[in-house]
Amino acid sequence: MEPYIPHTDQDLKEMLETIDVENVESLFSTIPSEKVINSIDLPNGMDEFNVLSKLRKMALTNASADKYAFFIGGGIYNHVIPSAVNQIASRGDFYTAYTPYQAEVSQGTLQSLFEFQTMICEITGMGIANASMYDGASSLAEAVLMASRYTQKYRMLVADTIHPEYIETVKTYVAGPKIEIEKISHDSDGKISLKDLKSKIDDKTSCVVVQYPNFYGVIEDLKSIRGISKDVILIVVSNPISLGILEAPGKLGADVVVGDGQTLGISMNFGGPSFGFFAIREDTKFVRTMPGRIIGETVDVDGKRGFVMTLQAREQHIRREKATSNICSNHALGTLYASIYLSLVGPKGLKEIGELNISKSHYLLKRLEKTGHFVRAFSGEFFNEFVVKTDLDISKMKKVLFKNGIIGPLDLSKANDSMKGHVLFCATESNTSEEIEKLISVLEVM
Amino acid sequence: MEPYIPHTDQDLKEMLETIDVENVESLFSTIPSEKVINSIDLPNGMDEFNVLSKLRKMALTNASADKYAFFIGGGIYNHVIPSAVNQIASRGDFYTAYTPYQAEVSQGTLQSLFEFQTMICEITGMGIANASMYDGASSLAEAVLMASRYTQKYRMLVADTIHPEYIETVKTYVAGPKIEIEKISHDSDGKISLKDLKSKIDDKTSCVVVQYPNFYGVIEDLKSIRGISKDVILIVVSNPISLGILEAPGKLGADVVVGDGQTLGISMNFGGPSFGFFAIREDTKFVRTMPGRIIGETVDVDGKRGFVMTLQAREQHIRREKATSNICSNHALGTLYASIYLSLVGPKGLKEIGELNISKSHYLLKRLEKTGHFVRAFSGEFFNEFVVKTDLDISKMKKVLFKNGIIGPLDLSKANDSMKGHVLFCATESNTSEEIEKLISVLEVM
Amino acid sequence: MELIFEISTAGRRGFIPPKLDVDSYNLSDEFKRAVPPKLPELTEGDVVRHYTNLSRLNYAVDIGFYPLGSCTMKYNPKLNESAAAFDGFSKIHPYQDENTVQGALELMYNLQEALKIMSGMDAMTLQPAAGAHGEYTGVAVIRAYHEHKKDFERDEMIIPDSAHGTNPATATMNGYKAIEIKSDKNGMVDIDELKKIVNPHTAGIMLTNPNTLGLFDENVLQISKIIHDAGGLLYYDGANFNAIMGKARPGDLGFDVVHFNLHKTFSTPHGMGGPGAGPIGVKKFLESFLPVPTVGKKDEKYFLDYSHKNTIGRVRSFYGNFSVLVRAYAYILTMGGDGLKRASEMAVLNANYLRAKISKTLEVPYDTKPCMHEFVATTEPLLGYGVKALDFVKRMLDYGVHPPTVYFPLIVHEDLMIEPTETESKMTLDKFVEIVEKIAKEAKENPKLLQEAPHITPVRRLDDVRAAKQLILRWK
Amino acid sequence: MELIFEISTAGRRGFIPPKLDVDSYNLSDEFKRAVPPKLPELTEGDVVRHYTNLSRLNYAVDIGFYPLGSCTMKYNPKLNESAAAFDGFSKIHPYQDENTVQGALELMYNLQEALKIMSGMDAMTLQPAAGAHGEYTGVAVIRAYHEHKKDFERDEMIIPDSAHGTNPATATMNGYKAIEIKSDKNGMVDIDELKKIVNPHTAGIMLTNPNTLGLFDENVLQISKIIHDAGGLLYYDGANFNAIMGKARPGDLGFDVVHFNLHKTFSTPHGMGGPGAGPIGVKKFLESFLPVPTVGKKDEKYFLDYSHKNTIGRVRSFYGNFSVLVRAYAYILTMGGDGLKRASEMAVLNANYLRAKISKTLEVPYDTKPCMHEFVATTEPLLGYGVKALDFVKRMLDYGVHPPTVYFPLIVHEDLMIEPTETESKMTLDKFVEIVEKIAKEAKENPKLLQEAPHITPVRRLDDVRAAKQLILRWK
Ligand SMILES: Cc1ncc(COP(=O)(O)O)c(C=O)c1O
Ligand SMILES: Cc1ncc(COP(=O)(O)O)c(C=O)c1O
Repeated sequence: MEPYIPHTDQDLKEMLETIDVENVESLFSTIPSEKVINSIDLPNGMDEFNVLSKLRKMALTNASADKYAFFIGGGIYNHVIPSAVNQIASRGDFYTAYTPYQAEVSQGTLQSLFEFQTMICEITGMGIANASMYDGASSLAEAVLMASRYTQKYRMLVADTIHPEYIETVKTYVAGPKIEIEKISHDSDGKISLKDLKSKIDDKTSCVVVQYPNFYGVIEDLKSIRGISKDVILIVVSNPISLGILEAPGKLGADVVVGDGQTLGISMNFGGPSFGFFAIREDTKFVRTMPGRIIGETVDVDGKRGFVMTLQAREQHIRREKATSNICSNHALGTLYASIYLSLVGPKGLKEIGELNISKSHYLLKRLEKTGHFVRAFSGEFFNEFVVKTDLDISKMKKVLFKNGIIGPLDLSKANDSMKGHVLFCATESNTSEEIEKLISVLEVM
Repeated sequence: MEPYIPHTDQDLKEMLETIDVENVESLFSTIPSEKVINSIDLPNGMDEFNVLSKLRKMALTNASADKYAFFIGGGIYNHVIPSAVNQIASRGDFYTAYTPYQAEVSQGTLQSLFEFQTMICEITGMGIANASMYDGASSLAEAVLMASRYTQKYRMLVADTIHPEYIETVKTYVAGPKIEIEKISHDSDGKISLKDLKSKIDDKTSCVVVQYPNFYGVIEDLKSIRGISKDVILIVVSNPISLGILEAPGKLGADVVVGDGQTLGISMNFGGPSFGFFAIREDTKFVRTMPGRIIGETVDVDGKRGFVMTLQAREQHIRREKATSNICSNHALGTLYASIYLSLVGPKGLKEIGELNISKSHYLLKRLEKTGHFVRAFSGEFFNEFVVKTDLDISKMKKVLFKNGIIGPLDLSKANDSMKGHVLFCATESNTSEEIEKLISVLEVM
Repeated sequence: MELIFEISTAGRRGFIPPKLDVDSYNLSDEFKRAVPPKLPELTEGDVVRHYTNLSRLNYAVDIGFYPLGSCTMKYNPKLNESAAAFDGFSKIHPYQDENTVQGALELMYNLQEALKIMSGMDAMTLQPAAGAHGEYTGVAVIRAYHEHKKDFERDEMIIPDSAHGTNPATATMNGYKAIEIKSDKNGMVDIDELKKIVNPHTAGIMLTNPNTLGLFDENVLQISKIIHDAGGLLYYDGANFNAIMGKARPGDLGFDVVHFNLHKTFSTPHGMGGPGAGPIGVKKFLESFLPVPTVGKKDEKYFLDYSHKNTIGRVRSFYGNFSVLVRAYAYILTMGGDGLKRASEMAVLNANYLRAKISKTLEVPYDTKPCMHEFVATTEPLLGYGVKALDFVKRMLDYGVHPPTVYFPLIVHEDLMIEPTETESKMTLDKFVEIVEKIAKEAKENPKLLQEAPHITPVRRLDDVRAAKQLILRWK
Repeated sequence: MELIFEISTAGRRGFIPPKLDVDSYNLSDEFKRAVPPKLPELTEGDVVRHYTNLSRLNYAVDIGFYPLGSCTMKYNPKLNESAAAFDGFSKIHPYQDENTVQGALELMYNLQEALKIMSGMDAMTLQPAAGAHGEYTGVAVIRAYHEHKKDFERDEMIIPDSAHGTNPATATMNGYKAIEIKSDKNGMVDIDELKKIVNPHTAGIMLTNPNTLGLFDENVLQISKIIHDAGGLLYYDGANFNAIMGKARPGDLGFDVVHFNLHKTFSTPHGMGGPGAGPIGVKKFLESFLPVPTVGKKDEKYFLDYSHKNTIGRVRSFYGNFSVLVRAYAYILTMGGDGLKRASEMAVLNANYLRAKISKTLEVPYDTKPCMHEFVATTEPLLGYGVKALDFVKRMLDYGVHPPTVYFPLIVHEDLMIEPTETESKMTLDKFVEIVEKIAKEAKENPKLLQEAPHITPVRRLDDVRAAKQLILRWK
């Protein structure tokens, strides 16, 4: 404890004198005395060496990607992260700053967020982006609330090809404002049923939500979906790293694009933190219903360019119960990782990484099919993950793979009865051909 | 390669046009054409992911202190390093700067070096310190050259209890200026023989060199040594981390104190880099014969305090063949680690760490003796390492210990016939009692 | 500084992905992106320089004193960063089998337990990603509880006028009407008012205690009784938990739901505005409503517990901001029970010391009793010199300290909300007082100096109005 | 900024060592330190702030253009830092058994091999800790060689007047007389002079090629012949190796000993002035004189080779600056043979481009032939305006770039020695040219602006004379 608390006995004495109290305890006199406690029932403090030893031991019991090959996705992915990303983002000047309330001494934060907003607009093909939300799922939930706020309609349609945890999150969020939620089924190609969608859209519908690529890895046909859902808000959940090769949702008619930014240079971190991104079409009315911080360009008194938080009248600290969201701290640091990542890889790198992912996953599928144990579940085109049906005992298979240094695939059978015997495999640019061969060789002898 | 070289084809074209040459090759026309080569016989460049994979594999074949218990010293030690040390020292603002030739934009470097000089003076008890040398051994070599330069005498005495590699280094360095080197033997307590010293000092002697604590861990009696070596320069090699509890050499009469700074917050790094420190008694004539950069305080044109490299007239870039040394780049980054380390631990921490080391090493000795396999070799007081004679087969013992996750001790038998059957054990504050018990339990059954 | 897009040159690269070592797959044109995104094209060196230079424009806890009220800008220990960076924590996937992540689950379990102990609550979820997210989750639990009891008419959430904006916003998001309750002249919830306000529609009250004035609401037990008697529940906004560790537990004070701001109380870095973590704790009778999963332990094995039968569902994907949790847990281990208590004591001591010193220069309302970890001062008397609180704090930037929070809580005019935290030394506080004194003097002698401040920052006073009018939200 | 000692408060702590978990040992008083060292007493937070703020006063490669001639301030890739930080590299002890550090030895072996290939030398040691240390080692090898041949009268080392100061200083440290040889009007070693100077006392020549004017000495083969015929050896100062990778090899040019500056050519960070690494390579006939140990390989096992029978001994402890070697090796892997060649090409292209542009503003001597990786310009004509080279470069600080080297080499008056390196873009060079043009104009129109520069740096022009007179070398 001591290394963080500076008070010496001498300090204490002088300070108490200044306040004119006898002791520190007396400063707590406003707490009802019958409720005052005197200690916390936790062990005493430990020194750094022993804390780190203890934590290192815990960390070492986890099977991590520096030692295992990961063929698992489903929302979090093992991508290659350039060393420069972590090294720059771990500058205390960034990570020990807070929300840039004082713009004049926060231009580092503000400019980087402004650049981030631009990059998100560029990769999604949208006009306006905010400075981040918590994660992909909560971004989606806020997008759905925004759609109802904007349209004043309280019925939404959600593709059942969306990440199940995203749907669960949305369900929680729509309970308060009582938005009705209806699912759209999918066809055998793994894309949502356009027929089902068409039949369910009505004039009470605020929005349609689809994922691109979807939870099963399949690339939805956004153009046709847009064509059907003319007068509703089309919300697209997307994996940004796929957008180096896939057409931008904004170009295909999305009104809102949200998603999780983990794939842009952020470690898997057991699922968090990453950040949610949130982009809308260019529309100055729409933007006023948007949640979250937004950074804008302006000038200082000398006419010099600078950046500030803007449109704050939407936010909780000003609008309180009428705010567009309750979000306060967002996930700004994650956006810094993403900005550095995207600056390093550039348009060409992002494209190449997309190509690597799609090539590796398709090669993996081909090799899996050859083993005779796996059949492709959906015929639709996919990006870096795909569903296969297997005749193997899934949990046994996973155990054997683990013994051979392999983590994955994701077992879908538990989540959903219709998915019995199905697994979701993922391959990214981090999976070498040796890893794939290793995986196949283990499966071949099962 | 590409991520570090910015030239696009367009750049190239424009630049060649500006220079008015056809191609890049023609810029190399001054190299004798018969000697021009066209390629380097090395593999082509690799991407970051594969470079790091390859290097990680190499690193993983090494038995490192995050997985093994280290009971080995002999010049490099496994100490606890506060996290803050690496995290601050790895700021690019520090480590990608160079020698502060432009003081006005290098005050970070200069002030930290000035503070470092102060800290070295404080722990050694000396008056003046420079801004670092390469390592302990080369510092000592330069100290010896300085002694001859100052005294114009060319005979030196060196204790045979000094680290053998330091002696070897000194031997190399005195060959050029033809300084005669003579060894002082040691007594059964592991300290140098005062009798031998007395008998060998003469009026041609420039300096006497001893180590404190010495290579065998034993604490030399500096006061008596000083008493005998009245008119020569007394050079003391010291381990700075011991000086939290041991009397400062400066207080015991040292004229020069040098040593290796690795113990002050620097990883073992397979032996390098660390840095050498170099301190002398307060003496404005002596300082002008000192090697290395020295930082001094001054003011700017507005009277504001600032720091610069000073006394540069001693140095190679000004004095050339008459310089006090050829040293140019020193090991400034190492001094930053040390400065941060010493600022964190403070006087109390340094004392406690000293006490931990001495207690652990004495406890280890006691436990080793109890096994019946080890007998203390020297009776002199020691700090964190000590020599024992063993009846065990040393290389077999080390192999068994390694299998049990233990590295060490240092086998002294190879270096020196008189040291047959002797090993040097070391224990620091990083060795937990569990590690010691583990070590003992393995030895007990041998 | 130039924007990163403005230093881009077509054709440059900052990172080379691995080479393709399997068959190349040719995506059909119908899916292919037509126009590549206009991302910057730079070398690694360009990128490193750009962000390194940007970072040097920032103020941060690592730079200096940051007494931003309500935000608990305490020092963020470096050992926490070391721990979070361990491969075994940072390179694990949320969907790998439980037996391959026992260490991670153990850490989460231990953290849940520690937070339960500190707060006096019975069950805990680590899922929420920030304080406001915790609020959202907690109020959703309250709503689910009432609805579970078929108590559908409760549609009002009582919130003091001193509350943080996230409280009323949270209520709204959960479908509640936010009912504002006035503070009395001592800055406490007005008990008479409260008695009037409660009714069968009352779902609960959201209370911050110590409140945003830095005062501990002495009537908390009475408030608890009034709300509970009316069938409502008590929500504890734990943003100010740094004031009471080892001194009081919300659970003992009658609260049913509490959120923590790990990034405030438990020293995890604020990351330019997040990520945080906002775990919530609840009393036993609310446990079954918690979002899933929480972390359980059985036969020395840790597991993800999806069994909460009345769960509100999820408020996000996966299990929470794990690497933030690692840091908070490292902090708790380092501080220990004794250290955490001392943290609160010294935080409160610092605030009272600073209040005593500053009250000689600025007006400090509500100063009859000790404050807790923060306090509010006002520059209202300086309005006469044409100096607003904003001017006052902008001038602080010239002196190299970060200003306090301004214009919040709303019930004090021209206020500065000052939270020193326990990691600041007397020396730092004394220097801050000197600066405040200097500026107060300047305000009277040379108000222009403040009105035109800051003068020596990387940019000077920025035009907020223009930003909101001529919306430029991206580079083009 | 305050000194760290000035913010210290007795009793504060920034780090708590582990608790003693064995019997405590009581050191007898005779050994005990009487007065504790006056180290600062601070919290971790104080220390972090102090050094973070200090760091922001520094210019660095990560901040901007750093064309410091002769120092090759190229970009230092971050992947190298990642590699050096691997536990398996950073937490190993030099005395652990060889079989427990095979990866480390393999890396060193591979690096030796790569450097041999690039330089055309036959044997390599990685032991020297910097360039000057490499020089020392190399000249010691030369001395040992002559002495081994009982050739004791060779006591002269020839060194061009354009040489870096470390060259003559090295000669002296090795007991040689440094014999200066003039440069001819083209900046080359004056061959006629050389012929006169060589004699039976000649131990060798130390040559930098390209030399410190950035010019490749076209007579190198002739020089080699003259020296070798006289019984001397050729030492190659490889500080400028960045100019010729994949273009020429010192071994082919007649050099017997060569040192590398890994921190220059191979991108390892300069660390505010080191650590560097200065490996040396020698021809076969000198191998037995190398310091011990080098790294050998036998039956797929790597080992420390102590077998050099005429070894000069050691020049330091252990095996060299290992973690610097890791970075250099990572760089070589990343660049590859093709990339290293391209690095030299682009370094030379950049220098020639910059020279062409700058020659429109400043005088550039020796410009009849292409330069290599750097060039020298002079501000001598500005002396008429009262402007010295020093004034000129101090003004650069106001424009946010690091100045070139000044007043070296000694043979050009008022010179700026400019080395852009290959990692800088045309955009950066063009901006630099603009700055030079602006300052040249200012020099004529408003020389005071330069004489009093810098104006906007953390401190302004510092008083060197005072520093050397009123020696204050430590805080008290
Ligand atoms: C009193 C109070 N409640 C809630 C919050 C919201 O916390 P967060 O920003 O983590 O969402 C804050 C944050 O400033 C606060 O001060
Ligand atoms: C030409 C030349 N030789 C030798 C050296 C010395 O190298 P180091 O500073 O690494 O000792 C330098 C360094 O500046 C140099 O430029």
